Amino acid sequence: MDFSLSEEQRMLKDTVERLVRETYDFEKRQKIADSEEGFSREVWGQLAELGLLGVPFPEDFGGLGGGGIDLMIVGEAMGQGLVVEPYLATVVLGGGLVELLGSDTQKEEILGAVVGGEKLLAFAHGEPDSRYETAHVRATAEKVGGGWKLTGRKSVVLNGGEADTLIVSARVSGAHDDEDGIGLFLVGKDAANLKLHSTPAIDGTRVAEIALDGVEIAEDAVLGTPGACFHAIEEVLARAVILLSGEAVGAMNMAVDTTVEYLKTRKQFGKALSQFQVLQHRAVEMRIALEEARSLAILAAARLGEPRDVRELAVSAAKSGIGRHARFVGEQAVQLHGGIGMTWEVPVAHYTKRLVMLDHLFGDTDHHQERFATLSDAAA
Amino acid sequence: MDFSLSEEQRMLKDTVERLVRETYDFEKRQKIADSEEGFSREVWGQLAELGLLGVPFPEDFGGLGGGGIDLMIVGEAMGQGLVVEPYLATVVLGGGLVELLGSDTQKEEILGAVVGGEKLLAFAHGEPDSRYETAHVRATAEKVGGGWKLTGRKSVVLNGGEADTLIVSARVSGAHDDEDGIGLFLVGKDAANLKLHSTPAIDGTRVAEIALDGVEIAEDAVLGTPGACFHAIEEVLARAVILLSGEAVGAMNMAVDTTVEYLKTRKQFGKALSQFQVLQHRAVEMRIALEEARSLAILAAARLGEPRDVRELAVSAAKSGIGRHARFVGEQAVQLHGGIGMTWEVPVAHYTKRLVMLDHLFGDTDHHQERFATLSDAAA
Amino acid sequence: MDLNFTPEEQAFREEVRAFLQSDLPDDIRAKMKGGKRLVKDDYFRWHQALSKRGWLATNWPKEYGGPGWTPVQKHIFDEECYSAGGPRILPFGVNMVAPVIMKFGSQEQKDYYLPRILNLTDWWCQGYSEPGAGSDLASLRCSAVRDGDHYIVNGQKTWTTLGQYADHIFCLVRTDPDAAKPQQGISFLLIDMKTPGITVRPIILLDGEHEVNEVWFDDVKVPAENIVGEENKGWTYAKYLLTHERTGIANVGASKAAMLHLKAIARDQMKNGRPLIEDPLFRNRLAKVEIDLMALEMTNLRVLAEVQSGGAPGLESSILKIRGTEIRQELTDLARRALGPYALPFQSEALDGGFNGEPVGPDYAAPKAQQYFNMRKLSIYGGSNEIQKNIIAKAGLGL
Amino acid sequence: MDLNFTPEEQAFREEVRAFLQSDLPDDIRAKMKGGKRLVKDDYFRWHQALSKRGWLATNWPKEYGGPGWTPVQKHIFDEECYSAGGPRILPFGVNMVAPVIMKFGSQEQKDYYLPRILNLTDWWCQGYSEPGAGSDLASLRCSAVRDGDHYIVNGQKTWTTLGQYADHIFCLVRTDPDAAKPQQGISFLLIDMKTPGITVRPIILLDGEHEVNEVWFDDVKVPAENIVGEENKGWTYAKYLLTHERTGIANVGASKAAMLHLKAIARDQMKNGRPLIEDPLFRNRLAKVEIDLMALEMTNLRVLAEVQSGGAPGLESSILKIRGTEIRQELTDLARRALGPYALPFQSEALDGGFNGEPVGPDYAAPKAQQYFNMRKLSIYGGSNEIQKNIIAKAGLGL
Repeated sequence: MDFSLSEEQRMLKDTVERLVRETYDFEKRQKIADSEEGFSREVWGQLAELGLLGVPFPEDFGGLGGGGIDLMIVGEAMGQGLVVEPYLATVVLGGGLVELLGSDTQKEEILGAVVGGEKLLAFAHGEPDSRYETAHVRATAEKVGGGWKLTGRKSVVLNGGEADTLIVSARVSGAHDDEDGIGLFLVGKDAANLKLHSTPAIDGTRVAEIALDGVEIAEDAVLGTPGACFHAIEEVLARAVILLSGEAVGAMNMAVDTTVEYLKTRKQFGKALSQFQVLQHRAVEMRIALEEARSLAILAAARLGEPRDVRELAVSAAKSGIGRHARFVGEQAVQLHGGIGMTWEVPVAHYTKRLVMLDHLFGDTDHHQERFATLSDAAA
Repeated sequence: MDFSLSEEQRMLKDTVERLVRETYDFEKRQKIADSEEGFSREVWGQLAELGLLGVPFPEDFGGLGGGGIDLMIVGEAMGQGLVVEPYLATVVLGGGLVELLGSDTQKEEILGAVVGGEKLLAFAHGEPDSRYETAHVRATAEKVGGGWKLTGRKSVVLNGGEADTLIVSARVSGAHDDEDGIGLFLVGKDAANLKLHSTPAIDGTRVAEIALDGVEIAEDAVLGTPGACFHAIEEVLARAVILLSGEAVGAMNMAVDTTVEYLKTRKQFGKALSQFQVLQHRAVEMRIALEEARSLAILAAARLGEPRDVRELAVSAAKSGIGRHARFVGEQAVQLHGGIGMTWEVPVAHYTKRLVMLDHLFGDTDHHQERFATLSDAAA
Repeated sequence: MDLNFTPEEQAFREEVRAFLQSDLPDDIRAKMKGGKRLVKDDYFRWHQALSKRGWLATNWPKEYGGPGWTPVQKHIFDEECYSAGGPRILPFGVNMVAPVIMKFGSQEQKDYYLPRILNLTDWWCQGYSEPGAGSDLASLRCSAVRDGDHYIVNGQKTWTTLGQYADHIFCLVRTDPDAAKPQQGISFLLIDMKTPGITVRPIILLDGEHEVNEVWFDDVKVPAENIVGEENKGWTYAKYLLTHERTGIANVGASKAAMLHLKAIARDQMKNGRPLIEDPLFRNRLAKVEIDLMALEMTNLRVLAEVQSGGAPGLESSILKIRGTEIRQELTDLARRALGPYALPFQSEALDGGFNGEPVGPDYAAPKAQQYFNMRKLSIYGGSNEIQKNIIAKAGLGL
Repeated sequence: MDLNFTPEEQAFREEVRAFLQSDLPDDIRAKMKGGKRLVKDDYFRWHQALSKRGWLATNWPKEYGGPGWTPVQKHIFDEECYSAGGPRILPFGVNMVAPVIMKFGSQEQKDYYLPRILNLTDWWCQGYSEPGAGSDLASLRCSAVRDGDHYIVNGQKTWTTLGQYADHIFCLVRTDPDAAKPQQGISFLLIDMKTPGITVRPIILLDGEHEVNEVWFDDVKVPAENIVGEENKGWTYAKYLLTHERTGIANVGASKAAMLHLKAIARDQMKNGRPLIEDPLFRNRLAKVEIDLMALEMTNLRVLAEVQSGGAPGLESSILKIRGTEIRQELTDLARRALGPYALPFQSEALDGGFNGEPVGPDYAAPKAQQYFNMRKLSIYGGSNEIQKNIIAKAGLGL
């Protein structure tokens, strides 16, 4: 057993933390989140330059060949800075699917452009009534002439509005919730019969609603084997959960530190808040929640390379447990800050929003707790 | 709307509280609980003398004609003194069934003897795998010659070992969990082919396991119409929940008061415990839980006379909510007392045991929460 | 004991319902039901309807124009208003400054201000909190120095709810900086916000909304007759205001309306092919909070009955504040969670009354996450829930 | 980073399993699995088996006869012992007094006591707590007055776990009643319990069991050479003992065994015609505590790795104590609740090894409610969880 980071991982950590620290202070973050595109082309370029857009990809495609721990490291730094760059959508989800399912040509073309920072991707998978079920796909892909025709709706697509290319899931066979029968298709942002409506999310990120009214695409826009894409989807979602777990830990760490600092400086009734035992213990409980979240994040990250059952058990443990802890830390950070914690101008309010809303991505606390129970039964 | 007690209810409250205060101090209670029979014939006689064994029965049968509020009042006093007399088994359950279903002769004979303190009853209803399902009855009653033959097992029967007469539920038709098809039968404690094994319960009360290996009884030992007894059973269980709710409130009140008192007197690190803010707030949370429990007890008590749907919604709200609050108060009472709260010699430990174990009678917090959800859906 | 409402109380409920049916404007009702943003005119029209009916000042004695209701009637009124989609009655004039004026004000102040509150001529806001003095009011620093027949006010107030709509503000100001104890030397001052030197600056809350404000005073000249009661006795009046008429503090009516709305959402949302309300976990969470709400309502009614028969609520006020806010927060939390991914999109413009764009997700989704974050304030303001527990520990348990 | 055990660690695990298979007496294993009462002889035989194998003193350095294990090996050993049904190793001799003697004792004390602990000649108990000084050890009053070459000890100790089995007790005693601070003037004394004047009285816990005792000292003559280290420096040694080797404090092994047992119960119990483990509410409670236990195990392993590479656990010890006890309590709570009505019967005699009467309910039912109540102690002793939070606030967060 070994909990130490490799030399490469330590370097990665230093690199990404420095970048966030130097380019993403709170004021800048707010400006970026409020900007037209909702992210910074400049920072994205720096991420590319430092090789950070290739973290999870094989070196053949310009990547760093990183695993779960590397994703966690990147996530943690992004959580510390509340980074709103489309890393999750482009690198982890989109890039991950191309890496796992793409033809050599697709990988070369798309991953190269992703790593270079020239191409943004998004994974258009969720639907109006799919909630958190991964296999739930009602959108259809129909074979027509030399290609496919996509019809259906896609919901709450992370950075859908910013992407150059959407990876759209659509059903080629089976019932709406079968694991088999799901295909993935590359769709350009300007495709005919595609309607996209982008909105801000409450945590500062961007999401989009997408309507596909018979979008026609060529055969070379098929990713992987239509109907046999579920396992790749599950695997990139595992990576996504690991990135988010790291992000939660980073943001919780900031929320705890900020709160402890606030308690020490703020006075009430002639005493520093830090002298009130009830507030001390609350801060301690936040600190404990952070420690548990960190343990679960490491667990999931370290299990990414293991067989599916081992990996997914850790993924669901992490997503469920961290969802619970993150919400607790977020809510208490505001509570302990009092009125000032409720305002737009202080970072803690935005940490809280991100910490709570993370639970709405890729399955919430309940969803993953139930899934954990099922996976745990199967393992027994 | 009126929350005041009637003149009669105030007198009842005074009477029963005085009796408990004067005859049931902690030391005496412990002796009674540890005695051969597990209750006090002397106190039972006093309860009879004061008319308290007739609280819920019509005046025609020597009762006081009391309703839900009266049962709650009796329960609260019993909770204050941790009374282990077989009131619930004999008066509320057994007597209640006879009152609701008995023929005139049965009512006259049995209720008279119950009110006079000469006869103890028990309701043998639960079975090894019935858990908290009221309609679950696998024991069978078969018509033979001029009577019935009972076969089956009855579990965790309150005061089964102390009862002169058992009221046994057995199925005359239907599937094991049908509401229809349940009959009730009066069985003497010395009946042939009846095996009874009495044990203490962890909260100081007594329970029994009963095996019926073809117990034969005469036709006049039938209570009500065989097969049509479910609604009467549900109604006496509603009364039982009200009594227990009162009992929980009484015991919680004592646990809260004792704990507050202890915090004021006990010193640690040179300060009274009451000066530690974390302990203050914990005591406040206990006090709040008590207040909520009291509200739910009143609600259920006041709804006893209402139509079934209104009554049962309040019953399940009370049993679920109070189960949760009672456990919290019990656990925290021990925690705030520290080591001394863990010992047999102090009352608080026994309040805690009763407060926690109440949840195992007539459906626990979860059972009634689910039932409440169903009843609430139906009401919508 | 009888938990049923009397025939008179039931008749009163019908009267309230009929009024709401006819006099609550439909567009306001629709905004409330849809969780849309209210603007000043919405509040004004609703308050005007109430005022016309004589039901605006439900806590005022009859002599000043109140309806003379019992606490139970007020409870029924609250419940029906929320259930019908009536906005809350803004308390700053009618339920905050007015009782203080009635109890401690001069005859001139009563004659001048009270009718103007009742007929909506004046719109009040509250100047209590200051930066650095949240729940600890006694440490306030905003000063008023006597200069002839005026006070010169300097300093800053904050968390002034809807101060952007107000034309009057009641303030706690420090008139004696050398007082022995921080509670002493404070006065209660009525200030016209059109006076030169007053600046109102918006504070944007974490949900992006402009609900509260900072109010700055820079050599503001306030006529000396605008002081309420005696100079340096303001702390007494402030405490009176804070403890006065807190039976509405449990907010049972609002939570019951939110509970119904939440159940409607849970019936509409699907999880694993079934309505969310049939999902065992969610269903049990709903049941738990519904049971807690029933207990809260009973506790509230018991306190009301106590008040009705002449008692004064003690630690019960704090219990009702704590549990009332916890339950309300839990309801907004469950509403957010019920939405699944659709809690994320934040379409601020969809909350405006006139919005006719394309909604994202189901039509009830837009305000839910925002409301959840906004409602975090409940356990902070009005004396944080931690402070309420201190009060119960001290006053209620003698700890 | 690699969460897998090394091949060497896996081989070690197999070695421990083989030992448990062959050397843990079957009757003891059966008692543990059935939640039965252990008697002195059970502990003795188990400790003897460990002693023979050289695995009793897992924390001792090799020079004194310890096995020289890494923290990870100790963790594996703990986990396997609990999983196989091995009783806990009683810490009083081997893990409490022994480290103090090693660090602060005289050569004579080391030579005399340590081998007798290792070969089970002496059976120790702990004399720390006193009535009126629970988590606040510095306020103790039990006195030792020097009289020639003896100390005369008077006073009382309490919560002495398994003192009824012990022949030696290590005590904190006050040797200087006039010391400036309460922590000063305390000494660490080794006392033979056969010395005249010592009385052991049982304390019955709320579950009816005799697990702890009061120990009374009435003019007890203790040879002066039985003092450890210097007179009046006992507080230092006591603190060393309390902070020494706390990595086992999370009790992950015991909780993992309890988790498995709880799942077995949930598979056996029926609710509404289905196994309880399929009931959505119960199932989610199990999942929650299982996830928490995974997090705890990871945290524990991270601390162990830190210790292994030379670090010292700081606030982590307190975190492990708090979460370890909370999780253990939750597991006993769920076991009680899983039983339904069968948690009520309290058949004390059914917990004796020789019991062959008729069990009430399923065979695993008898000890469950009792264990739940007994485990309430976990959050109280060893520095209550509230005190642990004070420690983290102060030492960990600088509050």
